[in-house]
Amino acid sequence: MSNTARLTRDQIAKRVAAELEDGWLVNLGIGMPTLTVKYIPEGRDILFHSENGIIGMGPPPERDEDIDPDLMSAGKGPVTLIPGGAYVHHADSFMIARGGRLDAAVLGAFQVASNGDLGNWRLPQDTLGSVGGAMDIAAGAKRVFAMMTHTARDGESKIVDELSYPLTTQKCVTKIFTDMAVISVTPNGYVLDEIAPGLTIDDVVAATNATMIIPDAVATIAA
Amino acid sequence: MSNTARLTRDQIAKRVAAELEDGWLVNLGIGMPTLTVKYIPEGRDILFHSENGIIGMGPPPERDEDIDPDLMSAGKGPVTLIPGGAYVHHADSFMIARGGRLDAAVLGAFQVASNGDLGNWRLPQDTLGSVGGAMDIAAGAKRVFAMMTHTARDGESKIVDELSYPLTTQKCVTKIFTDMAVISVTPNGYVLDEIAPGLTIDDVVAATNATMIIPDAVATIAA
Amino acid sequence: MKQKKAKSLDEAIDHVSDGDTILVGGFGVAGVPEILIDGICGRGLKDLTIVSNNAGTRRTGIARLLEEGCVRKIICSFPRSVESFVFKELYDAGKIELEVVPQGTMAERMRAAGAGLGGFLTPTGLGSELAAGKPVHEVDGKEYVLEKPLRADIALIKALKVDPYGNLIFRKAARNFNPVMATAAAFTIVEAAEEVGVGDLDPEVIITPGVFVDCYHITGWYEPANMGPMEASS
Amino acid sequence: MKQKKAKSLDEAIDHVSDGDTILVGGFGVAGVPEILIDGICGRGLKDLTIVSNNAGTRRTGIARLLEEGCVRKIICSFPRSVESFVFKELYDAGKIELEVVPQGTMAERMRAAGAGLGGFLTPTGLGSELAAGKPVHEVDGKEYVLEKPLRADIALIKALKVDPYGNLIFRKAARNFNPVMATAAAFTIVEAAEEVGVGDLDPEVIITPGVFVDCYHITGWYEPANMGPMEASS
Repeated sequence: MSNTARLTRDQIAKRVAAELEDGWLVNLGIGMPTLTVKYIPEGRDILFHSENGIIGMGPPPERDEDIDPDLMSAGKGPVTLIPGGAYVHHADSFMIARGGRLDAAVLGAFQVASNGDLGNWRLPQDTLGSVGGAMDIAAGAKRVFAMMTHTARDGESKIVDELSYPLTTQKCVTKIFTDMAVISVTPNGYVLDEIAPGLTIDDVVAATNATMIIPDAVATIAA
Repeated sequence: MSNTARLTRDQIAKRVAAELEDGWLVNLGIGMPTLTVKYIPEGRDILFHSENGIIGMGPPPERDEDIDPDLMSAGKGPVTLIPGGAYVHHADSFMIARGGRLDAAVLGAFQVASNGDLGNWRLPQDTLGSVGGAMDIAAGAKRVFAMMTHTARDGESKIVDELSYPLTTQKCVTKIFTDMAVISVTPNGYVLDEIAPGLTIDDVVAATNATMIIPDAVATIAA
Repeated sequence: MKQKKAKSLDEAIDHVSDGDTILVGGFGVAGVPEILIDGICGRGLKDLTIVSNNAGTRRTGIARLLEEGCVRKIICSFPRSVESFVFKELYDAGKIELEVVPQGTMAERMRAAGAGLGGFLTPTGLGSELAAGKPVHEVDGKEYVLEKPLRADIALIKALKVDPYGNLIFRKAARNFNPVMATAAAFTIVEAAEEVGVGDLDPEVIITPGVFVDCYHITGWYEPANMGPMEASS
Repeated sequence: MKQKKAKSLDEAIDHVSDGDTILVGGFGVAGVPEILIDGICGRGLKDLTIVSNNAGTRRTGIARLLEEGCVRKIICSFPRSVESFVFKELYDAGKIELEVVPQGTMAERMRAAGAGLGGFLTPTGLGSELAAGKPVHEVDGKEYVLEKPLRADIALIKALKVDPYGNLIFRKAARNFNPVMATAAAFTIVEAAEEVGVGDLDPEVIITPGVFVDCYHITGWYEPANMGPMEASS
């Protein structure tokens, strides 16, 4: 296996985008998850929620002069509002997040455990973390998709049996999308659903420091 | 003492109105308290809150054809909105009430106790009561003025040492305005502040089934 | 886009089932989804729990539901009113359950449900029979009653205008419980006087975002029932 | 009418004192009351507790307050950010206290303060170090963390328009924490770009009713500081 067989960030985003269903309300975490918006299939109607009070967040404005300091995503990038969108204040915005109205949240992750525990707000070696809205969103969304590289820069698996990093939210992750695989988090633990083109199941297993159920048929990610 | 020396409902309302200070936000309970609005002294700016979501409730419309079914008081009477008023939903409206933003609430009462306990939502002999917003408003307002006849129809004092009627809200009443007297509720108990013109202190004491401090000087209500 | 506009009143209310807990918007005559309630009447539903400020007035709306025997329990703040005679008769005959909730607590319990909270601590009702049996917690030297969220299967909402996303605006004090109830139900059904196009509602003035609305029915304008003189009944 | 319009910026911020807890609106560059913060800077105040989403960016606004040594403690959801270098230096040197609060919990704690509640039960943070030491309650089989209200002495709010009653409207996502913070402080100070007359704001679209506003200062329009490229930092 070579690193070149791993998916690019954009390829992961494309795979995540394919997972979002028509009519869903979705929150995209900062960083890689925001790429997802570029790959929503034509004609599929996804409404994006930004926790700073935007319902119906649209893509960045096409012209720089249309950038509006009062219309930024939670990740502080310039965005637009789609027709039919609305603004709410922070407490109302988190009613939506915590109250179960998000069909899915796509969040970056430092670590995911096989019971769905998510660690994404503080690295163990750092004294400071930045939780933002992640704990609320992960606690409230109907589905939490962890979107991340399969391994850290030092090669360590981000997919583990039990979290060793500080916990964000318990038992929330339902599916993991990495540059190597798509893995479901089930009551029986991890299930390997799909692998990246050019990789073998053994490649993925070798990069994964956790027990994983390998079904008879494992699909290839449409990248 | 004769009953004719007792204040009319409008005279009590006039006295209560005099108590409301410039710039206050005030909630008026249903029934007698709503009369108060007629007697606000000219030039005194009082903002009225109605718990069904009206901030800046104005007097009833002058013409019947201006009655708007979507603009009724909590007591279900037609009202108006003053310029500068606003509409909010029920949860926001009770943020105002419970959150301590009401400078005063004027509420009817079945019974008041000398520690300020209020009973105004259910008669002991009735199986059904109707609490409405009284418990929230009485719990949250900075001052609760009880406005009522001094005695029930059977002559029983509504001002008592301890509540025998079902409790609405603990230790909330700060002042009582009746057809016989104005009585403050203090940490030391009741203090007789004012009596109605034509009544003697003894008249009020005789009609009151509670211990009351009688200061050297007791004013006459300006009726 | 998700199709939220119902093809008919019947389609709008098809989601209502026996045993459902139903939030019904409105306060007095303002903001009551009368057309939706009438749509439910006559379907022969059983064992409904109705959450509304009043226990039905005269013989229309919720009172009609009561009279037709559809309702097992009422949760409200103001059951005792001269106009609530249908309820009174059923209650005195032991044919209906009642839970009286202070009005602000009722609104907040529904908001808590909508906000995904497990409850809240309120000073309201402390020491009263309406808080009997509820846990009391002391926070910073003050006592509070722990109240639980009030969730429902269905919310029936009346709005002024709706767009295809389900975004809502209301009219004056007809707003009342409607926006809060819309957040607290698994399925929220709206009747609106008027439908407008996508983008026709100013995003700054939308009171209920469409994410809280599952289905809507357009009624046009109509005069509320029970517009005659009413007993004061907060 | 109560005179809410300040005669000057100085008059507007005269209510701020040593040791105050101050809520500061804004998220990223949007809705930050920069003029009010600058007004407070240089007054030599001490021991302030600042509640805001971030821990100050670059050298303006809250970062300037930090740099001038006015702040004893920061309560925020996102302290770690490349732009928060002033905070980082103070924090690493042990010169400032930090309380990290999940963003939704932060908003809800302020709302609870504004709503007169003693706290609320939230699923957020359960089992994490941000809930360490907080009571956990089980409601209907699910566990929740008990969070307490977050009250303040002062709120600094940025609005688009204000009328003499103090009614406010905001602009787009510059609304963010501002309306919630306005409810949670004993004294709420607003900076608004524009003042309009009584009745000029549609009562249906007022986001913050004037009952939550004690004082306002008109700033006119200005470009937010820190408009350059920022690190992503929800």
